Amino acid sequence: MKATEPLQVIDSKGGANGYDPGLSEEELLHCYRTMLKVRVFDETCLKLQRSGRIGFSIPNEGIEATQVGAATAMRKTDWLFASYRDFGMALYHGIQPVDMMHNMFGNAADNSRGRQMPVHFTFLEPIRFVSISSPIGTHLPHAVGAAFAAKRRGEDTVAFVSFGDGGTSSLGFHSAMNFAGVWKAPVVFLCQNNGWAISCPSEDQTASESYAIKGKAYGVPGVIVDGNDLLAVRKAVLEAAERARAGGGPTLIECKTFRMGGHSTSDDPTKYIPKEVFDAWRKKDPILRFEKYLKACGLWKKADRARIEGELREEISEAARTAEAVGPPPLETIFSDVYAELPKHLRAQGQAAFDLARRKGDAMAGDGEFPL
Amino acid sequence: MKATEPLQVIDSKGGANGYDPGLSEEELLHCYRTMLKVRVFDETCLKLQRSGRIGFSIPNEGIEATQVGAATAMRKTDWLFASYRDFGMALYHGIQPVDMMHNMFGNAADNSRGRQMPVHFTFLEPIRFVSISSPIGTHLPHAVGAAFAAKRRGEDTVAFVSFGDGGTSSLGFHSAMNFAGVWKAPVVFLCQNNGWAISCPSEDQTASESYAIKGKAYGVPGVIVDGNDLLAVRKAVLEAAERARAGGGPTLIECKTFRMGGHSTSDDPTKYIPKEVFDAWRKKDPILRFEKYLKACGLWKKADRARIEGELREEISEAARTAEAVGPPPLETIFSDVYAELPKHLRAQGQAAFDLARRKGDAMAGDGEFPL
Amino acid sequence: MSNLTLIQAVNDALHTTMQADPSVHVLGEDVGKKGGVFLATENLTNEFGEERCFNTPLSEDGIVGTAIGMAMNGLKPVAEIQFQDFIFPAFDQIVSEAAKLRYRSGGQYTAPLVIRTPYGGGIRGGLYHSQSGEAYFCHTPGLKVVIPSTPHDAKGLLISAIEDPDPVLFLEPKALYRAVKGEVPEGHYTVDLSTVREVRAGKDVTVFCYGAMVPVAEKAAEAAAAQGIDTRVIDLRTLLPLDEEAVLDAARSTGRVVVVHEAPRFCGFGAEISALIAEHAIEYMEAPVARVTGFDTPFPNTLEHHYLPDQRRVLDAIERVAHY
Amino acid sequence: MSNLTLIQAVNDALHTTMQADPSVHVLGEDVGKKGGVFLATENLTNEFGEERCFNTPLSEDGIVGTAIGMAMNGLKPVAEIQFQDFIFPAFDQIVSEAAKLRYRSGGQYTAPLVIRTPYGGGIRGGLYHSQSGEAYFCHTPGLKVVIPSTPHDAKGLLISAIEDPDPVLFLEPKALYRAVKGEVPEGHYTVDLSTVREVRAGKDVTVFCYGAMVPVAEKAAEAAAAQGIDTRVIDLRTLLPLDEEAVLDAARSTGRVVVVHEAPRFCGFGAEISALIAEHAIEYMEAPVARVTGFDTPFPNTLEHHYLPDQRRVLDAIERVAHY
Ligand SMILES: Cc1ncc(C[n+]2csc(CCOP(=O)(O)OP(=O)(O)O)c2C)c(N)n1
Ligand SMILES: Cc1ncc(C[n+]2csc(CCOP(=O)(O)OP(=O)(O)O)c2C)c(N)n1
Ligand SMILES: [Mg+2]
Ligand SMILES: [Mg+2]
Repeated sequence: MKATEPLQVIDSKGGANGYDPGLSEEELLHCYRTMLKVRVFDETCLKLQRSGRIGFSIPNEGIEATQVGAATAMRKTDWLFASYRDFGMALYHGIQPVDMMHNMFGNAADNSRGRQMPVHFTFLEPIRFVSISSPIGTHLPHAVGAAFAAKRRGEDTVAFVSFGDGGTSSLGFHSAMNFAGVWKAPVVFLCQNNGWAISCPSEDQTASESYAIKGKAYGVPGVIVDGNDLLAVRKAVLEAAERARAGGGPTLIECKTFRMGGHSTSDDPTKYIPKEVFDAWRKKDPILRFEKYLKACGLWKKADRARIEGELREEISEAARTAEAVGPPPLETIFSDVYAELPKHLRAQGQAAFDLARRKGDAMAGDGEFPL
Repeated sequence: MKATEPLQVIDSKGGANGYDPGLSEEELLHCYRTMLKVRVFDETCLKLQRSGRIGFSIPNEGIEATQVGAATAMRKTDWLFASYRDFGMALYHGIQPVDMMHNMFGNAADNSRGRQMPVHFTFLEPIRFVSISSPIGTHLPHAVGAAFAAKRRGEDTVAFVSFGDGGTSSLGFHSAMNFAGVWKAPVVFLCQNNGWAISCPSEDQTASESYAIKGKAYGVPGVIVDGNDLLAVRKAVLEAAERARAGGGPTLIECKTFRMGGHSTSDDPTKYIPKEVFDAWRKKDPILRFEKYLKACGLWKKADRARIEGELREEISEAARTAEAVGPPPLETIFSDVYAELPKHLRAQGQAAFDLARRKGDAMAGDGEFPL
Repeated sequence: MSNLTLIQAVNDALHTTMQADPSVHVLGEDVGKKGGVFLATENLTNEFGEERCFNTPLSEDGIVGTAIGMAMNGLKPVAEIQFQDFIFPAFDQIVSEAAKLRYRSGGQYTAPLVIRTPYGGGIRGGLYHSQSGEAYFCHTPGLKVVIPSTPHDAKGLLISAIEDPDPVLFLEPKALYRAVKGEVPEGHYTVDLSTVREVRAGKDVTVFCYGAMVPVAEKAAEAAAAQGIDTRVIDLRTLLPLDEEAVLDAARSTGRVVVVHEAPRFCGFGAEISALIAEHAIEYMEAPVARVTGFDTPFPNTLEHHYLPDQRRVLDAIERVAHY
Repeated sequence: MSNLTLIQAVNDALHTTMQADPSVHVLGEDVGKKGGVFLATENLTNEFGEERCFNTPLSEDGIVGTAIGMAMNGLKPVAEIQFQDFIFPAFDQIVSEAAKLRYRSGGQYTAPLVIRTPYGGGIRGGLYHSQSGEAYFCHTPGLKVVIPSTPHDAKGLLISAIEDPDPVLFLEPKALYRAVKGEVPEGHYTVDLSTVREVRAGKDVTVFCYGAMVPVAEKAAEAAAAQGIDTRVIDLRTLLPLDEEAVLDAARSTGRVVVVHEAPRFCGFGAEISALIAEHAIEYMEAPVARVTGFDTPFPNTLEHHYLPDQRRVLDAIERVAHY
């Protein structure tokens, strides 16, 4: 890939190069708090996973500014088609850690009723955080369709869709970008380029100069942003969202960043990423970068971080305890929500499962380990 | 789409702007004759279809230079993954009209054994003209894989793959271009941009500036060529092929042209293409354009065309008569070639079909009409 | 009432729902000005504008994928796939997304779209314009699969499909598009999904069939009647969810069964019918459960009339099970 | 002989064929340095170089599509799809291209590739890391579908698949990857495609199964034995082309049959087994043909142990058909 200079706002001293993000003090602090919340949620999940209390989790360390910067450009009436590595966007918009923890534990209170793996959230309120799908790229055309529908109704709603560098090779990327271009659909394509798709580096993924340039194939403007710079992300995403709302069509935004952890709790990245790469990116930590900006604005005192982290640790541990205490979903959740109405054959299958449990005792849970 | 100036060689007076195509007189005349052969083959098929002797055909009028110009850059050892609107490439390399007619009639002598629709040719000799598939775009990744295999063996073979403007929206285009870019595979992507995918114009297909620019998404250089200018097509394709042979990787070539007929014999293009468009393109006839060049080279006398067409009409009518006289494929061809060896269950099904025919008489052919 | 062909009935259903409900949108390759390659969408663009009935890029993945998004956000998309043979690029969207969205989101998000597509042989279309892929989809919980065989059902079932809260794959037997004509009520009416249709009563043998095999089975049943075999013909018409009770009742009523479809035999839809009977009605069976199907090969061109079950083959099976 | 897990046996088969035949190439997501997410391709890049075992872009369509081209041009590609749940973007390439190339070209072009992919539940993978999609592929003439259940078979069948002249889908039961260990001969050997394996002899009931359901069926058979029901267990192992005679012989030998798989029941592979019996061996049946399968729903996460057939459910079915 070419070393294109990405859009940057926050400089090494915490200055914003004259950019006014248009965020209140409260909002700026909310950004900061949300980034820390992502990190604490992550830490907590890692511990829960390592101690066998949940099965799986996805690390976000290093990506927080990409998530939160983008979230600041979204309205509650917008649609968010996120990937599994985006939950900072949900947290920014007020989705509660405990509701996320219900999913991590796959319990009866989970919106997905324990059907999905951990980190596959679904929320309708306070923002339409669309049920996450594991197959890579399939959600991109959904965003285009939802945006098309909004436009047809004359709403100024925008559909945001987030995916990784690997996701650009998927079929959904090709179809979605192409349809969005032709329809001038109000979509913002957020490519979270963290340089790796599990163990595959960008050289294995594409020979293009950048990910943003892929927009050329579809008549969709492309922008490259420093994904560790919260304000740069906000700037680019807000501009794209405003253009989309005004009927100007879609934009592809490539946020250059790096995940400091493994692909998931089942992955050991040191097997395929050189140590130097980690070291280099550690210096670009997005939270420290934003702290500098807050400091320059007079909004940050050193003590704040420890205090906020303390509060968050408490909140999120409490969320985990609450979720863990909720039991598994009841047996009938296997059979419901397949269709709007339960068809006869599913009623019969469910009945048979109940009968058997009564006659022969319950099924026993295995101890499957997740490798990915 | 932007009105980008395409690569042109032959000017309005038949000059070549100093370009030396490196083709002998004999080869130049062979180009001319092949273009006429395509047109005569087409005419003949149209008549056969209209009189109910074959079921279906695909018109090529207007596209002849794209096909034949590209064919001049191919070696017999190369691979050609063609579309249904490319058979001029086959004719240029010596594939016999009668062998094509066997397919048009779906008879016992057809290489596909009457299994495929008309215009779905398959040839191994004298050039690897790979069995045509109806699904759009699926053959593009095959070309990349074949090219990869050739490269792995250290051959300087090139895989040529031809497809339409509509084909660029297919999944195969995205995968193939991306893999070819990453692997620097020796592939030449020939996009025959005739402006329409059945009734869908390019505005419905993509918002990109051109089709060639789609290469940017994959790090694959793109070229736009006047597809009605045989020498321009040759120049671009030969350069791409030479670069590929030398290890320089793939190229995407967009040939701008127009089909003067319907999408197929089942289609009436006047329903969706304005008459003025036809009139404008009629003036750009690729055969007349090449005649001018031949004239300027002193290779063409007016009488030639009528004489050659006369010869070709005779040859191709004779081919049609020959093919029509061959009977349908035998019943066992339904069951063979599913696997290398006939599995037991297919042997049993075939046996049952024979038995039934013996006991109850033969099945009756319907009169299905093809709509597409 | 008007006397319509099956494809006119499809067009009528689209017309009727588009008129009644502004959220209904039709999209697909060539569905606009041209009206679709079979003319199922003829005149819809004229009448309802390019915003309600429009061409898409050549990508079935995109057609279905964007239609899912539209359905999530309040529209009623009716996507056309030009031939069922070309639906496979959209297989992931159908199987992984449309069919599973309600389940995985606990009902928070749903995808009530309709995918219409012509299927089956009889037009000399060879491998890629003749396939019957219903079994690929019927193994997919969350999806509904519907196949009409008469103009009346085509309109009524399609309206039901469009009004259904779940994703429906609507397979149209292209061989019947213009081959059958029948009375079709004007305006709005529905035919319930998940009910079978008794085409012909009979007490000796039951033939289960659907789509273009229905008239074939009917003719075979008539020929059997001439030999004194009284044959019941059941048009399954909604394959998923199947009215299993109706199937088992019919099977039990005659104790002799023939299942007919165009698709290959192995793991075809007919296997499920046989399996249901083997599981729930075997004690009623007085003969083997026969299947008359396409062969386990790709679809040939010149010899398609040998490949497709015809009256001859169905009659032979009826005779076999009747005289077993 | 070495004592290997199933996944080690897969790795051994790849290693053995790559060593013997320079045309064998392994490709897929993360198969290079990382050795695949399950480590099936561990060390192959180290040993044979990046040109023989390499990562691809994240596109299953591209993986299978380019592998077809490689196979057409003399290589022996072994493509890994990371999870069977993610094979659907390649469905068109598999069903429309790999399976039909020989037929449509009259044998002029062929695509002898192998697609390996882990399938099935038991790892808390929810909807998209647990599916058993074999039935989708078994309805596709031109393809072969193979599922091993022991380390010995995994190696021998995979070597056969790689040497086969036709495209083979090789589904690996991920729940057994490390759960079973067994003796595996060193070096080259093959297990014929299209033969079944008798896991256990028995004369009262026959259980047909494959993949991760084999040990479940075995345990249920042992439990049945304790009640005096002598149960024969057949591992089908090559689903397409199926050794139908062996299936029918086994069914006839006991007159009582249970079919077990993880996939949903409706139009699942089990239906074909039932249908074969209903068509060719119904007169031998002394009880209904029972199916024990996943439910007709997407695959759940927390409750997967209820979804997956277990010893309890299989035993219950054995008892039912034995005492019918
Ligand atoms: C269609 C599909 N193929 C493969 C996978 C397995 N898989 C899960 S995540 C992943 C890598 C994704 O990389 P990227 O898009 O860059 O996102 P990141 O995880 O880096 O944020 C892969 C291959 C999948 N989920 N879906
Ligand atoms: C996957 C797929 N979808 C739809 C079709 C039906 N179809 C056949 S040709 C065609 C248009 C192709 O247009 P283009 O690629 O521009 O090629 P042209 O015919 O103009 O040469 C369509 C939609 C198909 N064959 N395959
Ligand atoms: Mg990534
Ligand atoms: Mg075109």
